[in-house]
Amino acid sequence: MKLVLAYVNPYRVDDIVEAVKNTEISGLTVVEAQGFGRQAGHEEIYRGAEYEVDLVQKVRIEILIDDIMAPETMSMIEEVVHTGSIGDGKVLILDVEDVVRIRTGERGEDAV
Amino acid sequence: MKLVLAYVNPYRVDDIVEAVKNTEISGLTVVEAQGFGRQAGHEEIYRGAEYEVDLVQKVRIEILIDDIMAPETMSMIEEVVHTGSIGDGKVLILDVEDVVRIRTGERGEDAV
Amino acid sequence: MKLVLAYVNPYRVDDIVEAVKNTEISGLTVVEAQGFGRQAGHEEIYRGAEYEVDLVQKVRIEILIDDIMAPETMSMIEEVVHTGSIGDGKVLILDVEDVVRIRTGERGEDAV
Amino acid sequence: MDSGATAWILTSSALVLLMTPGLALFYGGMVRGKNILAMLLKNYIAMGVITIVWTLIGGSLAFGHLIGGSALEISGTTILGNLDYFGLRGIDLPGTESIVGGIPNSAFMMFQLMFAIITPALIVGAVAERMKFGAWTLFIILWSIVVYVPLATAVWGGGYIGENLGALDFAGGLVVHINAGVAALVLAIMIGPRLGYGTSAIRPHSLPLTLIGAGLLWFGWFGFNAGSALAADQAAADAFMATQVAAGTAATVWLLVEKMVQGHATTLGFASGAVAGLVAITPAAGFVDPLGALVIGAVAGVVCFYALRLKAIFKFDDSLDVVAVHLVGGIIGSVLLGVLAVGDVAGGSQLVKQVIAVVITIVWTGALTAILALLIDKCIGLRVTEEEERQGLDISLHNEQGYLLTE
Amino acid sequence: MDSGATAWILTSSALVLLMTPGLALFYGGMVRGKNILAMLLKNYIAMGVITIVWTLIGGSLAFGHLIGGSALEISGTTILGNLDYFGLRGIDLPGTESIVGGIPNSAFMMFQLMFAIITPALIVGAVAERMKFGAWTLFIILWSIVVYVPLATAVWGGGYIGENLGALDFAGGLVVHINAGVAALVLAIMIGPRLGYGTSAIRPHSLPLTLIGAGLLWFGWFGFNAGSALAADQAAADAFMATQVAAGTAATVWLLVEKMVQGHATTLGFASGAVAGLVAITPAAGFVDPLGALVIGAVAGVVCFYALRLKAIFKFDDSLDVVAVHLVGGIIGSVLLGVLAVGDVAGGSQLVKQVIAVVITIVWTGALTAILALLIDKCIGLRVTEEEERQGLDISLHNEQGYLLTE
Amino acid sequence: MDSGATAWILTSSALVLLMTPGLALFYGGMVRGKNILAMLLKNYIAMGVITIVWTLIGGSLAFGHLIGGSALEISGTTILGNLDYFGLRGIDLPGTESIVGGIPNSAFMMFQLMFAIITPALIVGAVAERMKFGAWTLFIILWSIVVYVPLATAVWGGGYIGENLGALDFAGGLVVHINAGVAALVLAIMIGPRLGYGTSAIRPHSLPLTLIGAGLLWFGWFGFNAGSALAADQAAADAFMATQVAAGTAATVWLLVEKMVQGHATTLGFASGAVAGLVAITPAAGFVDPLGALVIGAVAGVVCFYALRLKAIFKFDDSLDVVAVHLVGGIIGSVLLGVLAVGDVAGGSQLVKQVIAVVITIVWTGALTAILALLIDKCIGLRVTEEEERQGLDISLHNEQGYLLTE
Ligand SMILES: Nc1ncnc2c1ncn2[C@@H]1O[C@H](COP(=O)(O)OP(=O)(O)O)[C@@H](O)[C@H]1O
Ligand SMILES: Nc1ncnc2c1ncn2[C@@H]1O[C@H](COP(=O)(O)OP(=O)(O)O)[C@@H](O)[C@H]1O
Ligand SMILES: Nc1ncnc2c1ncn2[C@@H]1O[C@H](COP(=O)(O)OP(=O)(O)O)[C@@H](O)[C@H]1O
Repeated sequence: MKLVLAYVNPYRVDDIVEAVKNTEISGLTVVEAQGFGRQAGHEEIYRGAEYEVDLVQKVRIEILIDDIMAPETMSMIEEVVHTGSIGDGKVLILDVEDVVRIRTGERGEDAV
Repeated sequence: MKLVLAYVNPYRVDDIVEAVKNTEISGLTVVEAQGFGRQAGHEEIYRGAEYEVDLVQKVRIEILIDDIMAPETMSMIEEVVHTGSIGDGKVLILDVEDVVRIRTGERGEDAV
Repeated sequence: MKLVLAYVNPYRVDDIVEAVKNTEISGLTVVEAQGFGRQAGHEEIYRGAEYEVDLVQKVRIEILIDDIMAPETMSMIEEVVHTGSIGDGKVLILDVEDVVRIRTGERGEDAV
Repeated sequence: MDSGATAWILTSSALVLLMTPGLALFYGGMVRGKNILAMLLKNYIAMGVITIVWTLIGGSLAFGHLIGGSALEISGTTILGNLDYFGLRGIDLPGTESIVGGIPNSAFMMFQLMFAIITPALIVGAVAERMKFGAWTLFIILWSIVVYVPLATAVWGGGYIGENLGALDFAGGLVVHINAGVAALVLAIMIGPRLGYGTSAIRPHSLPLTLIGAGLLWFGWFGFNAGSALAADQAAADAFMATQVAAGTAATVWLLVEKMVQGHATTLGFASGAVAGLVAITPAAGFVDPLGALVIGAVAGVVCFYALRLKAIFKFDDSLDVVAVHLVGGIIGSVLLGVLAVGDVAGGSQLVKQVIAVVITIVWTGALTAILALLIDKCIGLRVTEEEERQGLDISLHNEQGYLLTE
Repeated sequence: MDSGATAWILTSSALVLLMTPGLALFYGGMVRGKNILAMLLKNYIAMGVITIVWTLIGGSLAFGHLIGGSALEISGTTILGNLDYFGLRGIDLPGTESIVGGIPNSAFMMFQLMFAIITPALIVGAVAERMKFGAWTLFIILWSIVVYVPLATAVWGGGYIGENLGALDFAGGLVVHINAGVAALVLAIMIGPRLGYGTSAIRPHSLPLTLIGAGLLWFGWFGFNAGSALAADQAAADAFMATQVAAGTAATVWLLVEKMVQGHATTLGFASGAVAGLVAITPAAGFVDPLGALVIGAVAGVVCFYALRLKAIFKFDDSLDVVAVHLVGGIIGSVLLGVLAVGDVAGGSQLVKQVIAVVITIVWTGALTAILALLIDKCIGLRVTEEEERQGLDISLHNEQGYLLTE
Repeated sequence: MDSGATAWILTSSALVLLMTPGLALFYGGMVRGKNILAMLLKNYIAMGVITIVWTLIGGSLAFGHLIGGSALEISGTTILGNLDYFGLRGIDLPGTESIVGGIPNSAFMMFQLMFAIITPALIVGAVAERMKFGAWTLFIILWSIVVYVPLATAVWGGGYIGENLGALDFAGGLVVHINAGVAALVLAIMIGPRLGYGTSAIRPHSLPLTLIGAGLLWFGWFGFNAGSALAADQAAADAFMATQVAAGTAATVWLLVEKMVQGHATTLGFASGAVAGLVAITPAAGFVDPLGALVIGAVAGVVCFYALRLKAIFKFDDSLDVVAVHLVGGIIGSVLLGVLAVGDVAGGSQLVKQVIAVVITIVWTGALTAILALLIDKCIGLRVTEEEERQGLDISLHNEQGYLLTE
């Protein structure tokens, strides 16, 4: 099994959930995050004091998926999120050694 | 070393921490998350406008553990959290290549 | 590619971002977290009711990096964050199987 | 000078001022977190610029003729006051007339200023999360001079609606709520729906903020309505009572309908119902007894609830429901008062007068608001770019972030 | 008509109305985030339904006999007013009597309504995070008619406690705080502890909200206490002074004790101490001098702090400490006033009268609240399901979420 | 007794009390989340300890001689009142003199107490996020006796500045704002900058809190300024008007300057500008007409904005800009009133008197604050440890957490 991890802009969450619903992917988990990357930070000025703000609001989306569907899941996210502008984000694939679904006790691919 | 990852309901955090305290597990990290899965989303209506809300409040718990204890850590969480109802969540195991404890500089299994 | 993961104290974020800017690392992602470990929890008393609070505010920092730079990234964080007191935190390295940069479609090492 | 009346009008003026921050929170809680500051500022800014406009010319234009001297008249009907009191200078000097017996003209002018502030602020709910800050500021400055001031004169300054037609508006059903509601409708249509409206879930980011706001609004509304008696007397106490009864009833009724229709009574429903009741009782507060107020509240609770559906039917994105609450609520109160008023003002023809006054207000405001908005849109544009809207107005317009909780 | 007095009572009524939102925030900050809206709404709903109840029958039942006509009497003792003023209609018509010289009856009725609203709202702290919304709403409607109104008549309407016994209650030690505190105790016991109570850490989710609430409560309390003079005179000013002194002293003393006993002075401690002081001075505000107020505040600061332990000792989950703050605080003030009162009311037997009045109130409220709660529990159930409680009442009862910060 | 005046002073006292919670929120939103509670409590504690200090001795020391009996005088100049009214006992008994005709002395004393509370609270912005709680509490107790009370006597109690010099201070430019501003400057320098000041981004954690606070401050300020007329009359209404005009103008002007200089109008800028305007009009509110108020507001909006740079230039960490807003704003108003006052007080020499009064205040407060702070630093230390500062003061000092949103 694989864990597909995506750092994307917050307003993309709805789109991704919508897209996921139309696939066989069983679920996903979203975590609020702040990101720093090529996307230029900006300067915020509070009462005259200037601060270089490098961190931009992002979300981190995690999808657990079986080995076979991992690449297409990656592509699916890529497709949904792509705008071509800096800050679109990244998708990663990690290997998952084992999984259990707590409710049923199913393990491995069955638990995905 | 392994990273045991669990997506569970928020009110389970206390139980898991309590359980972890009674083991040799050295610690854990909790992140707030929102999850989508088999658990039915619900419809929220704000001033007459209906929204399908798919994301449910969850937490993501991470436990770094040595290879040997990984399976029993997984089972421990399974046991503590299991109710048999949809939304109980999932536990994953990822492989960790290296670890360092910042305070001491210890590496690998010693740092867990 | 590797994912370097660090659990550290929140007031370290600025230092790490600053340090990262002076390297070739392309970015990082920060997530708020709460941690439990050797660092003693404390007791909070709300209106006479005492609660053992085990979870301490932490952040979880994630840096995607190519294989070669992973160890030095780990050391960099270690160096920046180290104070020698309990709670300094941990750095982990996970293996990443694939990466895509959504904006450009670049994959693998190019996408880091 | 009646020190009790003066104390009450000063207190009421402060209460009405507080309603604008209250409204800001009420609205602010309903937008997404990335637009909270932009929403707050679009409300607060009214406390800035309208104060200046009113002090320099607005107050004098609206009510200068009541202090002394002549008004702009057309065939005997007062259209607008004069500019003799530019900068509100000398409004209480010996030789001036007292607008309201017993209280200083400056107290009256400040009380009225607070109404002039909150009225444009009410409109902003319709264009939440997408309007430019500069365009908004320019809009309310012009709108308050071109639309608000003449209407205030027409209703409360001895002008056509109040004097010649004889329609009643105790505390601002026409001048404040219908006025703001119509402007909101026009702006919502002209600026278009938010990105993602109708497709993605655009939910309130902090209902506790909204509830704080609703509490402050309810509190401040006693100044709004009972202060409109312009004295601390039986009429003020009665208006206070009507206000409380209508608010409590409308909130309760809204919850009941919500529960029956949608299955759940909600916090936002309570707040919405309360505000709807407060709006509806505003024009009538001084003219109805408690049972009349109860009826008005109950009607507002039901009708405004169903009026939320208008925007889905007619497909405009009145983001925070200014039309359903203020336009519809204002009409309910203005019209029902023709039926429910007790005492002197009760009478068959009053209902007709009220309806005419409502229609005049709708036409007046609708037409002028559309022209103003068109002008501003042509000159500087009403709406932010898509990129700015997606990023959130807090960062894109104001370069600030609402919440930062990492440390 | 005294316009100054009328101004002050209208102002005070508005201030007391604001206390209910203040209380909602005070309580709301102390619950977990998943129950914030449910807590707010259980407070706000009192502004809805109690307004209706009071307008229709409550006001007339409690004080109708003071306006005109007869009361329900038992062997010469006034038990309850009449229903002549159903819908609060005609309470200021020519021919009616003035309840308080100088102010309209409608002002008095609204001032009293605000007390009738906040009293049941106070109770909700005891059943936080687990009571059904419908059951709660039904409970406060019935409780306000069956328990509150007769007590108000007994104390302030020429009834047994105030008139025959001669006990004093300046602004609601008996009627509001002991009354609410006893009801809270009964409900807390009957509904049982929250899931996880005593085992897991159930901590306040937003102390800033609690502190906003405490600020609004303190502010509003000036209306509560100084307004209870029912005039803008020396007595009002003295009650204002006593209120401020007791609140400030109790808050300070609470912090000192906390620091000594637990090692840290806390924000929640300050807020709790302030409210305890405000509660304790309520019955006495018009009868003590500043040093008397200081003593009452200091005693409240210490005793209410230690009273927090009662719930651990007697094992009931009075979630937000209504008993320790309102019941104990109310008793402190009601009894100490027998010792510390200055002027006319000073005298040996007053202490005895006060104690008797406290006992009567406790018995009255305790018994009736238990019966009411039992009835409601049998009919529709008081408590949510375990599943709903775990999920949080915001979603499970109201289908809303308090905070949404992703975007 | 003037019931209208009494109603207004009681209302105003309540309004000024509310300013301290308002200030707490205003400040609280600007600190980091880990210090929110410590910031709130350092404000709220003033409502505790200063109430006690003022009741016991402060009130009598400042104004006892106006009620009856003698003052401490040096060569005919009143320096301080007496202690005849320890515990504020007997201040309204027959035989006492009325400080202000028409209102009870207790009302006057409470109104003044609220000023004595908020003044030290204003200072805390300068030492945000690093001062010990015990040291802070001790500091404000001593400071209020040693610095505040004698200054209040000198300005408002028939002392040197008000009586002999003839300087004007309508509502506290000298006594409140310059006084607090100077103390803030001294403390900021003595306690040193926050860890990470100038290197890492120390940003406001919740601007919505700050905006709620700003709203409450603006609202309460009507009590502050218009209440300072000590009657409900023309003067009160005029002061109300000046207050509103200056606040609105300063907020608007601040935004304009910000937009031009920095490219963005900000929410924090609006709030800051409004407060700057309110500060600047405070000493002048009763002496200028609306256009004068507009000028003062405009000047405050520009000058206070640029005064933010002082701390960068002189390298002190006045964390929440008490110097730029209160010291500079207070000077602007105190001096400009010498130029812009209308009516009786207009005249060439007034400007000189105002400048002298400002200088005296700065020297007085500067010297005594430094001594006090030094003493406390030697005895118990002003500042928390580095470890505590890093961890955040909420947990390290108060063992509480501001926000807990997991469940
Ligand atoms: N090396 C990295 N490690 C972890 N997260 C990263 C890294 N680089 C980028 N990110 C995440 O991806 C987001 C987008 O990256 P950015 O470089 O700004 O744009 P793009 O990916 O479109 O080139 C960042 O805000 C951050 O959250
Ligand atoms: N494929 C997935 N990838 C990532 N997270 C998932 C996935 N499926 C489920 N989850 C997480 O687990 C939670 C519970 O899953 P759900 O399917 O609702 O219940 P259950 O696991 O009991 O069948 C979800 O809310 C989500 O956070
Ligand atoms: N076994 C673990 N699994 C996951 N996270 C851990 C683990 N142990 C520690 N952590 C994280 O690291 C943080 C610091 O750990 P702690 O043991 O308190 O100090 P130190 O690492 O300095 O010995 C914890 O708060 C937690 O977030």
